[in-house]
Amino acid sequence: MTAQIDRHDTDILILGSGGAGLFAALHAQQSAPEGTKITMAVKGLIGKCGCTRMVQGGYNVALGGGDTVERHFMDTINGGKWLPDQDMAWRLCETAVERIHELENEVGCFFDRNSDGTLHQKAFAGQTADRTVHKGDLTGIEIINRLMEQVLSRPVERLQEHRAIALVPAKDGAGLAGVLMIDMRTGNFRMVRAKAVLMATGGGPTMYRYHTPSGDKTMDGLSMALRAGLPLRDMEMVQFHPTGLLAGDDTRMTGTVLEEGLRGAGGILLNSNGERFLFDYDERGERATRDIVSRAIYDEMRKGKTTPQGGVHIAMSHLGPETVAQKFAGMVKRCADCGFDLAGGLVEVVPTAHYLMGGVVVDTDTRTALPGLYVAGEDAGGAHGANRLGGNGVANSTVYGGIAGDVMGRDIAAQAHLRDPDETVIAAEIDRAMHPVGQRHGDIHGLRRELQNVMWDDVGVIRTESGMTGALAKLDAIESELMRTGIAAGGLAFNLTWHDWLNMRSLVEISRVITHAGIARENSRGAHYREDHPEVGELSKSYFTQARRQDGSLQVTREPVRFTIVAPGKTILPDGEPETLVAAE
Amino acid sequence: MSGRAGQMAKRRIRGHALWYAHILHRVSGIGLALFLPLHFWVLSLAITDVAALDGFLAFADLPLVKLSEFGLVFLLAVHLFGGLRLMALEWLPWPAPHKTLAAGTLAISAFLSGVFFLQAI
Amino acid sequence: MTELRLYMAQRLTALIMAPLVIGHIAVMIYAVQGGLSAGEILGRTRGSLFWALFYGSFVAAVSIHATIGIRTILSEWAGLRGTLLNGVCIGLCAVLLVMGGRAVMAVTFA
Amino acid sequence: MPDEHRTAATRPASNEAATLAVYVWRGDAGGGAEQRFDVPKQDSQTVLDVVTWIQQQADASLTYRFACRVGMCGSCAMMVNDEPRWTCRTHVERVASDGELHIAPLRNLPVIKDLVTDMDPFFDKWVKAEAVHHPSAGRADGFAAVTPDDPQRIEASAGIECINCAICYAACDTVAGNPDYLGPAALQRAWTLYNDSRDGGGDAILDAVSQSGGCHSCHSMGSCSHYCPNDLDPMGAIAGLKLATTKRFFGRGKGGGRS
Ligand SMILES: Cc1cc2nc3c(=O)[nH]c(=O)nc-3n(C[C@H](O)[C@H](O)[C@H](O)COP(=O)(O)OP(=O)(O)OC[C@H]3O[C@@H](n4cnc5c(N)ncnc54)[C@H](O)[C@@H]3O)c2cc1C
Ligand code: HEM
Ligand code: SF4
Ligand code: F3S
Ligand code: FES
Repeated sequence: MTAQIDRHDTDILILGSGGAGLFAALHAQQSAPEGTKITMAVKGLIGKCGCTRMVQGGYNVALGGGDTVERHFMDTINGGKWLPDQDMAWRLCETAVERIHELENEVGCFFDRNSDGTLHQKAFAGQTADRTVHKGDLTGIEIINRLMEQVLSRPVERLQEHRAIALVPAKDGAGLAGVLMIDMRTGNFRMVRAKAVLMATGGGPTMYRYHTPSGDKTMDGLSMALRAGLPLRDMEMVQFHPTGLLAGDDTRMTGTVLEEGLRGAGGILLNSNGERFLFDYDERGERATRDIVSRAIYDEMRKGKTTPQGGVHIAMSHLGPETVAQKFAGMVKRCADCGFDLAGGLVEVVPTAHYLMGGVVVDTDTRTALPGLYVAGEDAGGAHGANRLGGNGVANSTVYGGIAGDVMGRDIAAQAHLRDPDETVIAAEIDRAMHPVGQRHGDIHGLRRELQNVMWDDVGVIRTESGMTGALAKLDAIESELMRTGIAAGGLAFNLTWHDWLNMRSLVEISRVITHAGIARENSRGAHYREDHPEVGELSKSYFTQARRQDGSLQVTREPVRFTIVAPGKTILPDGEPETLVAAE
Repeated sequence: MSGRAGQMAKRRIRGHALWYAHILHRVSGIGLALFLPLHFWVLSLAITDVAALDGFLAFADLPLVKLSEFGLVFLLAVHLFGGLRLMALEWLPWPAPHKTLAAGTLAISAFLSGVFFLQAI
Repeated sequence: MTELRLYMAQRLTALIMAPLVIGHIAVMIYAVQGGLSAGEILGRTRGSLFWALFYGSFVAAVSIHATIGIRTILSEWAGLRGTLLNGVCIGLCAVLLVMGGRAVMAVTFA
Repeated sequence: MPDEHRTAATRPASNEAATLAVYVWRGDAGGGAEQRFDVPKQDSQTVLDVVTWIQQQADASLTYRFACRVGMCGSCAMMVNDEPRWTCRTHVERVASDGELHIAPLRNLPVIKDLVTDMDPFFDKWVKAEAVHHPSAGRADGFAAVTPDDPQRIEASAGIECINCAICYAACDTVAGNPDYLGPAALQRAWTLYNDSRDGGGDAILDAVSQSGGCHSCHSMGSCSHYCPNDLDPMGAIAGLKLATTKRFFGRGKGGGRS
């Protein structure tokens, strides 16, 4: 089958329209020379896909009142179990201050206020100050809608429902020439050349049976980066949110987040015997951190003390159904829409894969090892280390998206010409994407389930070497089966099943990286818990994993963490600073 | 028309009080606009021919015509109060109990035209 | 004419008509009590400046008001746009004005 | 009756298991027709799940759109039994009448394929309504002090959580009849900004919503507010704009002088 391919040129190409992509577009507009063409290509509709939109809790930024950038930084390093790239973490905390002012004053976000008119901030778990700026519990909608308006009202070229499938290097090896994509609506391929490309496709650990991210996120970016030979770091670090809705395998609602605040407000978790089990695991009970609660639930599930669908129950009704209905109106309504009574009854929950801390290795200017390619947001690794603090995700994507826009805008000034793409790569990538076309139609969906089960069972909340080694073999089997599986005949125009296949391809590829990285880390830090290596390991000898594809095979190395700002056990807070500024409840 | 989906517009969307109020207002407006020229024409007969006008008014005494006249007053009343309701909704900063207002409109109109009808027979 | 002006004109004429219509309905209810006759109607209105102004302003207002209303409906329901729409509406307004004017003349002066 | 389903629903093995008769509109910009699918009923099943089941189990060529699956992104709206709804948060049980579902692409937008519409016109109008923040301060400035109980803030907050799902846009007959009409969502956003004391575009907003197809085209038919899945009130917001433009028309409330 011969594929049709359109050619398209631009100056700055942005992949993805989450917090990172949209901010990059705005900043590129501000910093690039007059007449620069900016193009945004996105798998869904601009602003209406990705996870930034789904942010509930809010945005971490130190805005005084005792809180400082230093404190935010120390929380980030401590939360990340000393694995973060400290320069990235620092720049994140530092720039967040400017970014939040920009969001509020220039982009138009209208964050919640205190009664005196100042910005309201609350403390997410793991923070030592009231730091999280928010708009109710729909912060992401406010941030993305406002960013989206700004971008839509500017002359940014839109390539919507365009799926990037490959980073195409220059023929002469001088860097990145552009990106190959599929115009999903027509099914045609489109090669877009650009002087600078930002990859902001937002990772998304959706290869787990239970997961929170939006459906468009399937690790395409990281898979492209891997194939382009770029190193990925911290890939074993998959964050699980403890309370995903569990409504059965047949509904897309399963896995979606039930807000953290439910536990904070006194919600309790019960196993099938109706026992409150969390105090067996941590003295803070339900208020323990995400990783601990997730592991406790997972352990309870392994012991077979599960509710009908295989999770545990969350109960709120003892707080008074009316109170709950009032305080968590959004959550209660969401549950009710789906047929659950959160305020007065029991709702089944399960830990759910939420965020990938790992990503492409970048510098603090978002540059990668491939000239012309920039990476920001959840696709980039380094800022969070072993664990992302609630509220640091959207700060990260907006901070570094903006930086990427600035840097690209400046960098392209020095680059007169577009690079010529390596046509052999284009041809190979088209073949790769067209692989299922014309093959006998098979059960892609069933394969995705299999993948999700393998990852959940063997590379999930609690891991062991034997489990993960076994998983590698299963992943190989799934991949071979995928390669034998075709998509239904018929046109390629808006053929979702074709994209399901491509999603699977990316997911399997990155699942393998996660698993290898998980095997390589022989200790337990943050989100990564090895039952066979439960110890944290010596902090001063902390290493991060780095995976890359070389000569067709995956290599994982351990790289020493460089403590460029603060060494383990030390702090940059002034002497005598209290450990926490958050009033005990 | 914007695409095929436009053709799939069906009745369901319209089953609520405010939509009925809107459509009633529109239909009454059309009705009045159609009746108006007729009404003017009848009155202009007065210039030329008082007898013809009288004939017409006698004709207007027939029950059927009475009924249609009642309809007309009803339309006028419906449209009047519907219009006042709209302007109140748009210009008065009420915390709008819109549906009550819509229903009230209809009630007043029915009452008024009822009175008219009773008087007429 | 801008949409805003049309809107304002329609609302203002409606406001003008509101008391007139209420007055008119009241008169009608009163008048039909004995059955209408041409003589009765004309006896009441002929030579009366009050009624001339009353019905005159009604005619002026309603011509504008109804034309704007019909204009909206023609555009939304019949897809009329641009010059055609405007032409039809100017015509309609003229017809209403002329016919209405004649009617007012008939009942008040002639 | 629901209990009967409940016992049988979890995994229907036989023909007797409960099924839904689902009629899905198939086609593209050139036209199309309904196609019937029999879909097994489940306890927890949204309309989006029904559509997903069809694509995954019955007809792999079916096209639809979704992203967040929890009512945040506003990309899954469709006509369900002739009413516009967010499908990811519409439980089948609540809408299936006599075990039947009719699912069609969102009204008032051009169809791309099957259940997917082109939302560009909706967003183009959003921009046209000046529904984009007009900064009055920059990143170097502090935050505007706005108290939560400030009446303007309350008015601005009322519509701020719009997810631009275009359900109101689909519900509105004026949109259907008037291609210029900016529609409830864009106008509501304009009203939100008009009340946002930090926004510097008061006059630009009133100009934009006074153009042809602006707020004065609205007939207050209220379908927008009736169907908004987030219980917002675009009709009320549009009424606010009508009043503001009226005030300005009569020379009051000009410039920064907002209601
Ligand atoms: C339910 C939920 C709640 C969260 N709550 C919080 C919170 O309270 N605080 C916080 O800080 N963080 C939170 N996060 C994390 C936060 O959302 C992310 O860290 C952050 O938004 C990621 O931004 P991004 O721009 O990198 O990616 P995204 O916002 O996910 O955007 C990715 C974009 O890339 C596009 N894309 C994907 N693949 C391709 C492709 N192949 N071609 C073209 N485009 C592609 C997508 O369609 C999308 O537009 C939450 C996440 C979830 C899922
Ligand atoms: C008596 C006082 C009247 C009042 C208060 C009034 C009020 C209104 C208002 C506010 C509208 C705008 C409706 C909208 O935008 O949806 C309107 C529309 C209309 N009016 Fe009147 N009106 C009156 C009398 C009349 C009369 C006597 C006629 C006919 C001759 C008439 C014909 C119309 C028509 C055709 C419309 C258009 C309806 C639509 O757009 O749906 N009105 N009226
Ligand atoms: S106002 Fe409501 S229905 Fe309309 S787009 Fe916004 S959220 Fe959707
Ligand atoms: S449905 Fe339409 S007409 Fe106005 S009140 Fe809502 S926008
Ligand atoms: S899928 Fe996002 S609102 Fe339904």
